[in-house]
Amino acid sequence: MNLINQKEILHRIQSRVNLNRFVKGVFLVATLLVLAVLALLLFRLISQGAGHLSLDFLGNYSSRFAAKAGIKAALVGSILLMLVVAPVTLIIGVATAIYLEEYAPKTKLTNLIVINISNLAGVPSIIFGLLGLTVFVRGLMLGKSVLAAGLTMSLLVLPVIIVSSQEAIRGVPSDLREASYGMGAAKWKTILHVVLPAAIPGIATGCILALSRAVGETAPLVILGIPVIVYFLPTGLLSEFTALPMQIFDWAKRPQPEFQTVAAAGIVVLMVFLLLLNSLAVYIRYKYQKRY
Amino acid sequence: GQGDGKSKSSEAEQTAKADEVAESNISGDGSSTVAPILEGIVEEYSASHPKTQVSVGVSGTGGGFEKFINGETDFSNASRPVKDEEAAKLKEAGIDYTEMKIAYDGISIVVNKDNDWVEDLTVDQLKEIWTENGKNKKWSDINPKWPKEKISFYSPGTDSGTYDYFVNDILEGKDLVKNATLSEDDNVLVKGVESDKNGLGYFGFAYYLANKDQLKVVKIGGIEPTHETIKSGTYTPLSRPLFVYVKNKSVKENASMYNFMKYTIENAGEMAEAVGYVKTPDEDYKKDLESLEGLK
Amino acid sequence: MIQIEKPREIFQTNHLNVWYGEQHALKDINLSIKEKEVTAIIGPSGCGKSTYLKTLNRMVELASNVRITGDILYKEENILHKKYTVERLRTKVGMVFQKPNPFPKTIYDNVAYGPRIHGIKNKKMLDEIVENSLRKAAIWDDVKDRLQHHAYGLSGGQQQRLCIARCLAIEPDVILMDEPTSALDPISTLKVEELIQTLKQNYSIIIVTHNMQQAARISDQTAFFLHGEMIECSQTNKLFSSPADRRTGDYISGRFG
Amino acid sequence: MIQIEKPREIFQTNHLNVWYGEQHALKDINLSIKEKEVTAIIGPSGCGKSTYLKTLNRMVELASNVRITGDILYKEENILHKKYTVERLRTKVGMVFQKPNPFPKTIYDNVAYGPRIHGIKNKKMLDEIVENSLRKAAIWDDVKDRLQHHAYGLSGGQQQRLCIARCLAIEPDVILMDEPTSALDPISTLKVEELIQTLKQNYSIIIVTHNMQQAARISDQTAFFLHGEMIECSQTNKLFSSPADRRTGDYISGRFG
Amino acid sequence: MATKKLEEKTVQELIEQSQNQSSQLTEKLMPKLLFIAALVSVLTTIGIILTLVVETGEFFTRVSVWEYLFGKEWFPFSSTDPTYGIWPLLMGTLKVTGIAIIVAAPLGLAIAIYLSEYASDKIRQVIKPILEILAGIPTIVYGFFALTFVTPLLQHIVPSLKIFNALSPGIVIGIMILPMIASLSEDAMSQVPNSLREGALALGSTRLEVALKVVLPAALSGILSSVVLAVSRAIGETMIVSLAGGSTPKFDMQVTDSIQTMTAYIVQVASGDAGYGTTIYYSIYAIGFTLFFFTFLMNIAAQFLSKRFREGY
Ligand SMILES: Nc1ncnc2c1ncn2[C@@H]1O[C@H](COP(=O)(O)OP(=O)(O)OP(=O)(O)O)[C@@H](O)[C@H]1O
Ligand SMILES: Nc1ncnc2c1ncn2[C@@H]1O[C@H](COP(=O)(O)OP(=O)(O)OP(=O)(O)O)[C@@H](O)[C@H]1O
Ligand SMILES: [Mg+2]
Ligand SMILES: [Mg+2]
Ligand SMILES: O=P([O-])([O-])[O-]
Repeated sequence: MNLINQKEILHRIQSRVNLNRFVKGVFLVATLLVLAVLALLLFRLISQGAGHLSLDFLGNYSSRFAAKAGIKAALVGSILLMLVVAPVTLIIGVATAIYLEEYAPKTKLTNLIVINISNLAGVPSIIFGLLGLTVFVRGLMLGKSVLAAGLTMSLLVLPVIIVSSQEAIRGVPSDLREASYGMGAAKWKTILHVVLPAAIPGIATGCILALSRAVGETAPLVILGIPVIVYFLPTGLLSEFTALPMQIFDWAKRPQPEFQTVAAAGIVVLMVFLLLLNSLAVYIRYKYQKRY
Repeated sequence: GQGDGKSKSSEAEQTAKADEVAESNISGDGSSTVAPILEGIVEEYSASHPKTQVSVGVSGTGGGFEKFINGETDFSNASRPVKDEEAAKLKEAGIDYTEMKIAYDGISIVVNKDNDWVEDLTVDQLKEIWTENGKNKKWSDINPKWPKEKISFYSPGTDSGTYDYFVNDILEGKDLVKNATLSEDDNVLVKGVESDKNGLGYFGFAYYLANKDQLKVVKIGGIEPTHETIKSGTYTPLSRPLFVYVKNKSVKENASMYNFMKYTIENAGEMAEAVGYVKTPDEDYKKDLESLEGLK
Repeated sequence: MIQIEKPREIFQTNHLNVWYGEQHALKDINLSIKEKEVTAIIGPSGCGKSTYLKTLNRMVELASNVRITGDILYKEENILHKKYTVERLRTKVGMVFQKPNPFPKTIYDNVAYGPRIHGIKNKKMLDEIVENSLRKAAIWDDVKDRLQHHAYGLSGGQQQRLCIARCLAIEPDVILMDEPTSALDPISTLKVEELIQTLKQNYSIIIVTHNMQQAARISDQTAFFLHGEMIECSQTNKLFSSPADRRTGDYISGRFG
Repeated sequence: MIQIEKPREIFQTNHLNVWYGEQHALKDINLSIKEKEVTAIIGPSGCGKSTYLKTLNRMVELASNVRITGDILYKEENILHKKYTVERLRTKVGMVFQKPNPFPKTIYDNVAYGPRIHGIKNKKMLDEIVENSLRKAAIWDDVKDRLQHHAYGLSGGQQQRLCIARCLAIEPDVILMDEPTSALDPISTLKVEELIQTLKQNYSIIIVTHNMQQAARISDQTAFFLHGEMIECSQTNKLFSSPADRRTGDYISGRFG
Repeated sequence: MATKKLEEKTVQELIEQSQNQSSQLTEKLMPKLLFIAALVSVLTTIGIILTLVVETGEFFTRVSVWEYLFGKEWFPFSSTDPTYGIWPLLMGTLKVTGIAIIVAAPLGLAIAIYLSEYASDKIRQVIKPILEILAGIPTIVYGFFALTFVTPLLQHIVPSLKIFNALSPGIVIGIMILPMIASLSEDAMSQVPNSLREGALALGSTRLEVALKVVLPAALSGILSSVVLAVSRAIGETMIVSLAGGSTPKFDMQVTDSIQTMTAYIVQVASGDAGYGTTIYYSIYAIGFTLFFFTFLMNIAAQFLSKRFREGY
């Protein structure tokens, strides 16, 4: 009956338990290390940029004098950029997600669309820059306008919002759908009145994630040739403009060391901006969380 | 911007308002060497003319001309005269333009602070050092007394007027060393030379001035680049003129464009000095103004 | 002598077969459901009870790869006919699910959902329908003061009665119930069972249950399913006291399942 | 006359309380489990059956926010003591789950998993252990020709017996079983029940089941739980024929649950 | 009872009345509109491919494919003898990507295991959002950090390190892709059903044994897929290498010297801008196409792996 030497096994257990404890410690240290890097990064940026942060910095245009340089044009430009990206991605992204989750038949075409979306999510942003330059700036003659940059960014972040909307829609319990169908509601009605309302938190979170990505991306703007010497606020969608990351890139490249501080201050503004966006996402998630 | 406005006389402000016709857009692009001058001018101009929206990109002289040819811009900054091919393309595109000389720049040759061997180079030495010959160059190749260490080269990018000028006028059209770090971004060059004991680079005088304490400038034929030597023409052959190319049609059709260009020419000299370049003689500006009036 | 009216048949299933892909989930089912009676369907897990129920309002088609043959007559009309609109069928044949599934909306909006999607917008009318339905579902007294509260604040049993109310709001003829009490505690179960007894005066009810005692308590007629086949269907007390098929006997005496 | 050896107690639970956060899941449980017997635990859903079982091998601590008070003596040692290594406990007290959960490995590797992590590397020895365990779990004949096949290729019932074999491979004293047949079809259920009957000669078995007939068929002792309390525990035939508590009677006669 | 009967009729009658045409039309129309929206993503891909292919084609009328694919020298700016061999740029990209993965894969995996196998829900709920923050930091910020902080710091350790090098951006890209590996691997591991963990723990396994012998093998392809995706991200990363990597394409194995990656080259040309229509102008499309090709392969591989992984359960 006894193939196993129970004594020996019990003897070994202690060393296995110790090894486990040790490795757990190693993993914990690795985790803390990464958190430390994040803390260092934030600390470094804030301590470097803090000296330059002020209301004037927010309210001034950039300047050739580091002391006077402000971020107004870029900040407004980025906000306007968001105002293009948000509706475009929201409409196309959510529509795509609904199609894929609720309507798409299991055909090769559907499969292609799905694969295509996850591929698109992995295409380097700089390539979207080349696309935008060819199609929007030159092809449709939109110039280096808010609209051209906004559309480019929209295509770039579209996969983000599609995927999170898909997840949100998929997360709506199927029994809610069934309840609606069970009462004779047709499909679109069910989607509109049951599925979408229930998926709002997920969709909103995805939308905000997409926006944060769009606000922070630099490479496509560089390729589009977005100008940096801009002393006016964009007046409309076809107006030229500059954006936060572009402005930071410009400052970071300048030879005068004082501009490094300005760049850091710009980065702090950008990060606060993103933080606000993300807190909004967290708030939405929190507010709707206790629903199911 | 508003604060500055108040310090000016109310009369000036009124004239400023008076010649601001309506909202209008002006778009420029081009040389990174010229950019600091234009940045200053646009900054000042925008403060008194909030309705005129001037944007300036920094794509290098060549990149600027590309957009100028494409009709995307109203003026183009250049740190060299327009090339023949570019002129031909402009003609093909039906774009008439006027050249305005707005300042002088001295190309400065710089080495690392810890470099205690190079003080002075002749133009021929410069050419020998910077011309590609298929080998990794050492300092000792130039002067046997110098260290047997490889030189790290830093040069403005191929689309910059500075590069063109250097290759055409100093290297006489020969290839620049291939292992040079090329960058449109002058800060990259400053940083590179600053951190590399064997670094050797060249770029606009303004960038040298801005980083004077981190770099060591090399005399050329015994002459150090300074305001005086550049202006007086003794710092040769490395001093060169800077230009703004203006699209005639824009000046004719857009009163704001005329205003802006006039302002530019009137203030270019002062602004150039402020950011570290050198004024051209006053006659040059007068000539520029005259040709501008002719376009109206 | 009191004359007993013979109940009419509301559903008539003939040679019904259902496949999920390769899986033959229902095999040649022949079954009649009488009007204004409670019909219970029992059988071990996976025998096809839910599938049968969902075929009656064609919700089964929501699964992919479903194939159906045979006829189902609802009031003499074949609902499996291509031209038959499922939305029309489902407004007539309501359904209550195993897990209470109120919408993430207010109590009021839950009940008003059905009438609203069917185009009833008049506020007064809606108020009346909501009150009426909640009353019929025996939950009016529990919720009348908090109609604008979120439905998820209700207990499981209350939620299930809310779902019944929601289903009643569009005045169906038939109510399908798929293990409506299996997620509920004993007291809520009791309330829902009582409710079913009341509702049967006005509605035909078909209920799937895994609890044989429940089937015995509340149904008039019971059908026993096994491996996709209908083994036996008869008067409830008859089926439980003297089952015709040995397998039925084995099942109700707990020998398997 | 044959002398009947009185079974010793293998588990002794004294004043056991378990909370999940605020929820008091087990309330002052006092229960003795006899060696080499089958003890069944029955009760309605949510009454704490699984919680009790998982407390015996301290798997309950996997949930967050669990708080335990009281004593559990396993062979006279308090397993709830801080210094007691759970890994040691769990090599002695095996467990079989409701849903068969073989590892995504071959059949052989599944059974060899336990011995291997405990440091047995000798190939011949492992072979022997694997064969032995599979035999004891009455599945050797089903799988002897495909030991290197993936375990997911087995049927549900076979998978469950494989899990039992996996558990036997490290030669525990006790086997805890949480509704081991509820995911199985009747035939597999029968096989597993037969297996339990055989195993009880060598192992102490504690089984949670929702099927009262099953409890009646296979167990020596039955405990009835309700709302986290243990209502009654006695010899199985006594509990089913003449329950001491009214609530036990109600439950086994199907009045609720 | 009478009123009830009346009302009963009214509801169904009202329903009957309001079966209107317009809502039926919407029901028919919506799927089509949604389908059109879904096509946008396909059109985007087609647009990208067309843009790249057309201009790349033009490039290859001027430069031989052979030279491009096998040339070991990239010097398009030469006025006498421009060379267009992709390898130096590819090498720069590979160096940076390699360093990034060396940093990110072990750390990311360690974090993933810690979060999915050891950490309590509370700790997970704190750390995951922090990782998300790390993942949400714009690359320009990382680039600035690499140039102004990491490089000077590394120069204390490696004195021969140039201001522009492969090491610093490599490490920083590693930090940037780390959250991706950590969180996707964590997802893969937490998708391994808890029942398997319970099964293993009940046999007396330690957490470590559960992680290494049960969870990792089960989640392996999911984890690999996350690493492949991260590699793809690193290859396409632009701003960090543009700011901190330099602009010297070199075909060697040095990591302390200035390099140039494919992406940095595109930025260099696009922000300096060679004249429209020059070979240099077309070369950025050729490089873009190469980049697209590589990341496309990676993405396909990642999808294949993660699909295989999901089929496990
Ligand atoms: N959507 C589906 N796709 C494929 N097979 C399905 C689907 N739904 C059910 N089945 C299968 O059809 C058979 C009958 O399922 P059904 O849900 O009708 O059983 P049931 O009697 O309701 O069981 P339970 O008591 O567990 O609810 C089962 O074998 C089940 O696995
Ligand atoms: N991880 C957990 N966290 C919080 N509460 C839990 C957890 N697990 C179980 N509970 C609660 O503890 C109580 C007892 O649960 P337990 O799983 O022991 O019931 P059970 O008798 O096994 O029920 P079933 O027959 O449904 O398996 C239930 O009310 C349940 O909701
Ligand atoms: Mg069912
Ligand atoms: Mg349980
Ligand atoms: O930017 P450039 O002045 O060097 O052309």
